Amino acid sequence: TDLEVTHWWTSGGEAAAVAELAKAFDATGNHWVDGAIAGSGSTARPIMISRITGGDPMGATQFNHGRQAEELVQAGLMKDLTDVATAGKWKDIIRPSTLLDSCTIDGKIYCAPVNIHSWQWLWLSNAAFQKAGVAVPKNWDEFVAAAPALEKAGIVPLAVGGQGWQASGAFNVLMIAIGGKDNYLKVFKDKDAAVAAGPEIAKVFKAADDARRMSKGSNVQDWNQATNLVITGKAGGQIMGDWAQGEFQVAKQVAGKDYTCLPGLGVNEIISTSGDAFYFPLQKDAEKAKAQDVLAATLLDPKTQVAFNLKKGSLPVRADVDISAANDCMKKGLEILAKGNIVTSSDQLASPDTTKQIEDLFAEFFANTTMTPDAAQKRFADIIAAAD
Amino acid sequence: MNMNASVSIKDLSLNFGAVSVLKDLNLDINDGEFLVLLGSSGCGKSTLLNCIAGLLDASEGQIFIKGKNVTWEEPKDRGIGMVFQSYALYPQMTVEKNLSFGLRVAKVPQPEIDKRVARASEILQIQPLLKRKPAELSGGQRQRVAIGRALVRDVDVFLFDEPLSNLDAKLRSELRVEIKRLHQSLKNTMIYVTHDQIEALTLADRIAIMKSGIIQQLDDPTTIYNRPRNLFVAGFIGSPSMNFLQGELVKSGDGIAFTANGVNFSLAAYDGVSKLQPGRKVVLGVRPEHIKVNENTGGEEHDATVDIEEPMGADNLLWLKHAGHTMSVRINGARRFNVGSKVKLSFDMALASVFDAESELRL
Amino acid sequence: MNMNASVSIKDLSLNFGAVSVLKDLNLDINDGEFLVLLGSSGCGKSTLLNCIAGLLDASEGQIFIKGKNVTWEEPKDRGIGMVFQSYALYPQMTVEKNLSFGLRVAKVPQPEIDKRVARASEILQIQPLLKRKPAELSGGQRQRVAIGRALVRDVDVFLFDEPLSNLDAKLRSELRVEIKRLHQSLKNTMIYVTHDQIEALTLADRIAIMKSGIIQQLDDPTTIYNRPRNLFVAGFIGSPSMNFLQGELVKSGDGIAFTANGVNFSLAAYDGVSKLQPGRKVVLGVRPEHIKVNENTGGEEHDATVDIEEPMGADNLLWLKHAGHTMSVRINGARRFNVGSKVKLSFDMALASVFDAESELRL
Amino acid sequence: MTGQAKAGRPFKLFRNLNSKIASIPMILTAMVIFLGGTIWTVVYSFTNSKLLPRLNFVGIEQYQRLWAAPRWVVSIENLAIYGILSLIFSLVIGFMLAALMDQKIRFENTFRTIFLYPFALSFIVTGLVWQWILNPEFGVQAVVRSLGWTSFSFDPLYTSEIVIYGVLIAALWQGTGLVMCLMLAGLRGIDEDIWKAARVDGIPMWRTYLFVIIPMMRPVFITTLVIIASGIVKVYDLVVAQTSGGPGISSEVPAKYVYDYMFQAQNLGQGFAASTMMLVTVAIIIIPWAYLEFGGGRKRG
Amino acid sequence: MADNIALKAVNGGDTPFEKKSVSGPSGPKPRPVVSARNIIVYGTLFVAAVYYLIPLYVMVVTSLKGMPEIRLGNIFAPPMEITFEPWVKAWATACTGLNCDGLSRGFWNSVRITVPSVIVSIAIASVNGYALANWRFKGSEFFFAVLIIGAFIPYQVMIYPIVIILREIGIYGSLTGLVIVHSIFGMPILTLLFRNYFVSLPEELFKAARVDGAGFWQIFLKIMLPMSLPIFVVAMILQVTGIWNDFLFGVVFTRPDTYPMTVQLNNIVNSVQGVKEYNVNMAATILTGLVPLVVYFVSGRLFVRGIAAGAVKG
Ligand SMILES: Nc1ncnc2c1ncn2[C@@H]1O[C@H](COP(=O)(O)OP(=O)(O)OP(=O)(O)O)[C@@H](O)[C@H]1O
Ligand SMILES: Nc1ncnc2c1ncn2[C@@H]1O[C@H](COP(=O)(O)OP(=O)(O)OP(=O)(O)O)[C@@H](O)[C@H]1O
Ligand SMILES: [Mg+2]
Ligand SMILES: [Mg+2]
Repeated sequence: TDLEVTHWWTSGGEAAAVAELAKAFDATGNHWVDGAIAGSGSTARPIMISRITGGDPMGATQFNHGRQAEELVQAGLMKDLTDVATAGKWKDIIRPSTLLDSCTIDGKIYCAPVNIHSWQWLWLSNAAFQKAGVAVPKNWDEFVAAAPALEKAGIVPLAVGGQGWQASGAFNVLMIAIGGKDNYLKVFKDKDAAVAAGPEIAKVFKAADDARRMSKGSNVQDWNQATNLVITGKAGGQIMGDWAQGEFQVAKQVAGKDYTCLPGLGVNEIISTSGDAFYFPLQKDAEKAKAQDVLAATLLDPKTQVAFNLKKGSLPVRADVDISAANDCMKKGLEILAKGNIVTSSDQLASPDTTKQIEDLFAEFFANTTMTPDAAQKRFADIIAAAD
Repeated sequence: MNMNASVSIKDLSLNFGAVSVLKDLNLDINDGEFLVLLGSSGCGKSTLLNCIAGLLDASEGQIFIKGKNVTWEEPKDRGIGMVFQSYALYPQMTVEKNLSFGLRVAKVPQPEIDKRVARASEILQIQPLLKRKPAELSGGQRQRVAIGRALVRDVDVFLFDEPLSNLDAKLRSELRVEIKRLHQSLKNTMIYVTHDQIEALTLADRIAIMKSGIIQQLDDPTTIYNRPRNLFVAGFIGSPSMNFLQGELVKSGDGIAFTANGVNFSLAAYDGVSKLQPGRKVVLGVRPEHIKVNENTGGEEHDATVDIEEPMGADNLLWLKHAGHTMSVRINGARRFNVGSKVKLSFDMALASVFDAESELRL
Repeated sequence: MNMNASVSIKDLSLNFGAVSVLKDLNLDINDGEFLVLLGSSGCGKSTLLNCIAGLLDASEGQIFIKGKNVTWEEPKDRGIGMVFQSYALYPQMTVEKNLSFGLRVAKVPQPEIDKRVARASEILQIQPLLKRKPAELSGGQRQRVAIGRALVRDVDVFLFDEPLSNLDAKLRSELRVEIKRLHQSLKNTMIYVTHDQIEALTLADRIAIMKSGIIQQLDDPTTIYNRPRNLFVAGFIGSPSMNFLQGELVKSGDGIAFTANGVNFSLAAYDGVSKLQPGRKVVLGVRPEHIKVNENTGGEEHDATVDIEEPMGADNLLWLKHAGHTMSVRINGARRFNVGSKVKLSFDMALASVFDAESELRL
Repeated sequence: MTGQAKAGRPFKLFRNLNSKIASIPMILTAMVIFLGGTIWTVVYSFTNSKLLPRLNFVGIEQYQRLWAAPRWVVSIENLAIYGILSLIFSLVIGFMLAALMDQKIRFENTFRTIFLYPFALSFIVTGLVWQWILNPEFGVQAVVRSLGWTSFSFDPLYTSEIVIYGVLIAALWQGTGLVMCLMLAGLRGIDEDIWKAARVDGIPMWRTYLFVIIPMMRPVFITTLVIIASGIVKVYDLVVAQTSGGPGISSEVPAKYVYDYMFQAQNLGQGFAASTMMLVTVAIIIIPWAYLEFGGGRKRG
Repeated sequence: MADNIALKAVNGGDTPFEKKSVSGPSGPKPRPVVSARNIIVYGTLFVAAVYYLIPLYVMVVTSLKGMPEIRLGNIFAPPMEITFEPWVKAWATACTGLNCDGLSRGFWNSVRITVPSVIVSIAIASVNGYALANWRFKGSEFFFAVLIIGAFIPYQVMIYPIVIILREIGIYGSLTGLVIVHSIFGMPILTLLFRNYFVSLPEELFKAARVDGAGFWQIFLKIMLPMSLPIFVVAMILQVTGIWNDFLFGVVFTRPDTYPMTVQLNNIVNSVQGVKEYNVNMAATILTGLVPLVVYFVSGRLFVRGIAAGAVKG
């Protein structure tokens, strides 16, 4: 049966990863109709939502873990996957369990998580530091210290794309690394505005100010263009999720040799576990509904998990798969995951509305050097205070 | 209402929003009559014609054609044909197609269409043009085709809305003759709107003179010309206009006279002399051709000075100063006067008109 | 070239691309003269006027104004004022601003501007309108303002391009008189383009009749009317047109006569009788008012039948059938005939014209 | 009058029936889509609808938040700057080009095609191309620097203060051609005699344009204004393609705010409040104009 | 002609052109080809033309370069080595997600969307304009005013209500739905154009046809339509451009197998595979814009005429 699957995985590494999913699904005798929409989730999501609410749903669609699809589920537009999940023992195999929790509403499971992505990585270009004549930093502070040397060599120390989510993502990373896990949770989980306005978070804003200064001159929009600056040695480093790894792979770079990755910015090795999940809008056609079940099962199939995540540069959602083919960075991530040094990602904790407001704030903060960290923090605290 | 009338209009009123254009208008047009609606621009002539044609809905009142109440009929069902000022030919169709359009729409069988087109184009002598498009025709030819379009529809009543005003003077006078001839041969009822008094005078059996949506006088051309019912009609008809003198009636000898600026004019010859009473404020109207210059008629004579001379070929128009009035006089084109020369005038009072100064009606 | 002429045109030619509109035209206009350029549409009248104004460049030839060669001067430096058919008023300016705009641009001091505007508006009696905008004026008032705009510029030569054709008949005749009066008081040179022969005849000191860019005749109105130089002029002037009869000259007794369709007309009274030779193919032209109906003049009489009658108020126009010709005759409006009635015609040959059939020139 | 003669007045609704039937699509569009959709939007702007519309009224909360949001304020400012400048410049440039084209020039067709072709391209394409030309690394700035003027700086898209002018450059490139066409059509409609009268009066060309011709072209300017203004209010694609609202939020526009908050932030209430504000602004400008132009008993034609 | 003038200018200078027996200025005033006026007029036009042409030039030049050459920098430099590879890639092999057939698929989808949308939207708008101009009824002006105000509503605002409406009538996601959406959003401006145009046609023509017995549709089809070529050209140009270039509706109201070319373009341009392949992007851009461009080049002359006839009369 033909099943249309929409997603926004169109960059080089992503597309290769999707191909694995399609291959696995096609092998079940069904057919994966690819509905890629380029330009990140912000372009694609409105279209997906319109299609679902408009009564012309696709067979399956990608969303991020978190609250993006919450209301669609509540409105009864999504298929209940509990049976498939029970059959596949998802409860037992998926780790961390929070992933499945965010798929669960009123005790029913509505989505199939496919990977774990973590934001907390600093990617560094070894070539750039070599050119600037300084050692490759081991943590954030060293990186900040090395920035002037990089600048002198005509290298942008920190590549940050122009889109708001990249800046706010980087900020969240700094928050865990510098502010610590507890403060992070107080802010995003408990929506504690007092903490958000407090001195601990002020330190984070100080660091963000550094990051802002270092990012001056990275005139790119897309995250992978920013990554490309690192790959080509035009930039020293980039704070970006582990999906950036796919780009390094496509560029045939080798971790440790050509580039260095510092999880938790080398300061605080905790990673957040967000990721992608597939939702299955209710279909009238029984055939299609059956194919949806097949696809859901396929996505969590161990072989698929390995093949997909290797290409994507993300971590599999099940612990029981053999991932020996993974590279250095992935292995680092797996270790941290195994240690349980994890936090729930902010978009699982905060609503898209709050997330968007924070994005707007940091888009402005990173572009507007006249905005003081204090002012930014005040606004940040306001958003947290009003968050739902 | 006259049941024999071809077209009969009963208490017709028409408003555009708050503006009342036609007011309680009544009009009976006889079978085979050529009626001209004459009036200055904006007086509602076209509006009335459009009402008759069914192109405008009356606000009140009724319209009968051949005794049938057509007030709510569609234009095509009224048995009328209409000819427009701008010709209104369908530019993309040949003359033949233009003529037959209405018949084709009405699904008249083709042989019948051919017959009627042939007849109309013969009457109007436009056979050689049948295959041309309107853009390839001269103004006069276009107007002829426009008439033909009404002709083929074999209607009882022809409506013309200033059909000649877009033509130049020469063509206008030619087509005028043709329309007259057409009426003489077809004997249809024709209603003809114009603001050109020459057209009205030459074509009409009867003329209806309109002003602000009201018919001022409905009469045959001669009556209209010689016995205008009121000042408006008198001033409207005739070119150059009738000369008007403001004054008073006085007793003079055993008769009655008109006096203005101290000059007396005997009214003994006036046709309505019996109705005149001394003391009344009146306006005396004399047409330019009813004043004689230096002709020594033996009657009353008045002194005047030539102010401007306008030779117009066959005629010569003199503008004279006479006792504080300016007066125009039409004389033979061969007679010429120098500006400033003194002349003697005699007035033909038998053809003059006297109007009450207040009601403006002819006495 | 006449050095005393106010405007003098020498060998003027003008082509639009391959189309030659004016051909080697020569024209001297006297100081203070009122010259009318008369011709049918498209004959090049406006083109010639625009050349004089400097709005079009001549292809060849020269133009002198007041003895000065202005061929290459800008319009504003030629000492001319121009009045357009469409008025061409600046729509968003008040009448006052319209009048003074040119002066203000030329930086004439304000008191002088006020004086000139006051004078012009007094002459044209538009003082009450000074604060209005053109849209709030009637057609006649607009045309007056347009004239005023030329007036304030204190120019030697006034150019008018069909200034009255957009007005209705009544206004046209009023403004005609005003323009005539204006000329009489200002005594400027005026060049006036029109295709209306009444305007030409009444206004002109001299008329230049044009056809296809060539001046056919340049003469005073009476000469043009009574002694047209060729068939074109004869047919162009006069409404209704001169009656033309194709025929031949024959000997008749000791004199000479014109014969057509077997009917003879004695030419004894013709003014150019000495120039006529028997045997020549000619066209006889007689104006409608030079034919008498049933008047028993004692001279030669011809039988005819009334075909159509067109009463026009002061006059009555008869269309007659006479020996295979159709002929129009103008008689007094009071005399009426029935269609079909037989009448006797007598021709006033002293005022007729005989044209050579080939060269079309008057003999 | 007999009773029979009075009869026959048809039922009012059926007069002009065909016209009414033919206008059904228009009536539906106007009433259901535009009016209905607008009312629907306004109503839901008073709710706290998130991803899906829900009638959960919260008063004017969304509006308070809207006007407290710096991004909205920046969007409004940007729209004002962009709108005013793009109106002025497109009218001025469009008119000047049209005036030049009206000088009986040679190659008129060629020039006209050159000025008009950008209009055939979408805003997406326009945004991309200009993003590229204005890119400091290989666009105009780089080219000028490579020619030796190394201190030359022309970097609108990456400079917050002037980014909106960068957007404006692209918008003018795309839109002035149409304005030029409209103006040209208007100029061609001006009575020749006016020009002649002005020449005889000795009015210099520029003054004739300024004081006579432009005031006469009022209807053309109005039509043009409607077309430009409706485009300005809706500006979205261009900004997305050229800057995505950046750097930071310095080139954000209201339409983008609406879109982002409706679909990305999944806060329909907020998006609807923003669109309501846009509609109110438009209505304040448009309704008096529409009344003057089409209402008020104006005559036909 | 021009030679002639130049000759005179050279000969003459201050002494006017001589012709025997003629003294003083004669004939046309000499106007040198290089006059101040001409410099200003053509100079300005030329500068403007350069501004308008540069982006096209950059697009074309870039699309003919290989990536190494593009990295060298100067976007204005002509290609040293012309390659059509980017074009081939843009058309046939560029990838979005799993589909690697470039724009080619989108092209036909665009055609399938554009043709019926243009036809339907123009058909509806022309009938509207005709009804508004010639067959007014009570309230027609009001509907028209609402329609015109609708022209100012950002599309984004209307997406949600329209999604709901289309869902309710059950045509969401079908071509019919998209055609309707395009007709709706094209309606305000097109109706304005057609209304103004029909108002400018002589009313007497309409009356004559009514007297001849033609009804609403007959007059429209047989009398009005044949006279409306210029305005139809304008409407067609506007609609082809607008619909062909549309992204938002194309992506929201269709499904992947019927995505129009612009969506494909967006996918190609935004699917960054490491470095942006500017040459492919530019080729794709030109390819996408080609259809409206051709329409403009072919009917540009009629466009101005039509605008003169329809748009500028209030
Ligand atoms: N559709 C309309 N709406 C409002 N007023 C109108 C309309 N049509 C005509 N009028 C007004 O009605 C009056 C009469 O118009 P109508 O066209 O009948 O005049 P007319 O006598 O035919 O003039 P003309 O000689 O100029 O054709 C005019 O004052 C005109 O302004
Ligand atoms: N700009 C032009 N280009 C080409 N031909 C022209 C131009 N202007 C006028 N003509 C032609 O020159 C001829 C004379 O035109 P002109 O305007 O002088 O006529 P006119 O006598 O004023 O006619 P009307 O009474 O209609 O105003 C016409 O045949 C016209 O077609
Ligand atoms: Mg009328
Ligand atoms: Mg002329």
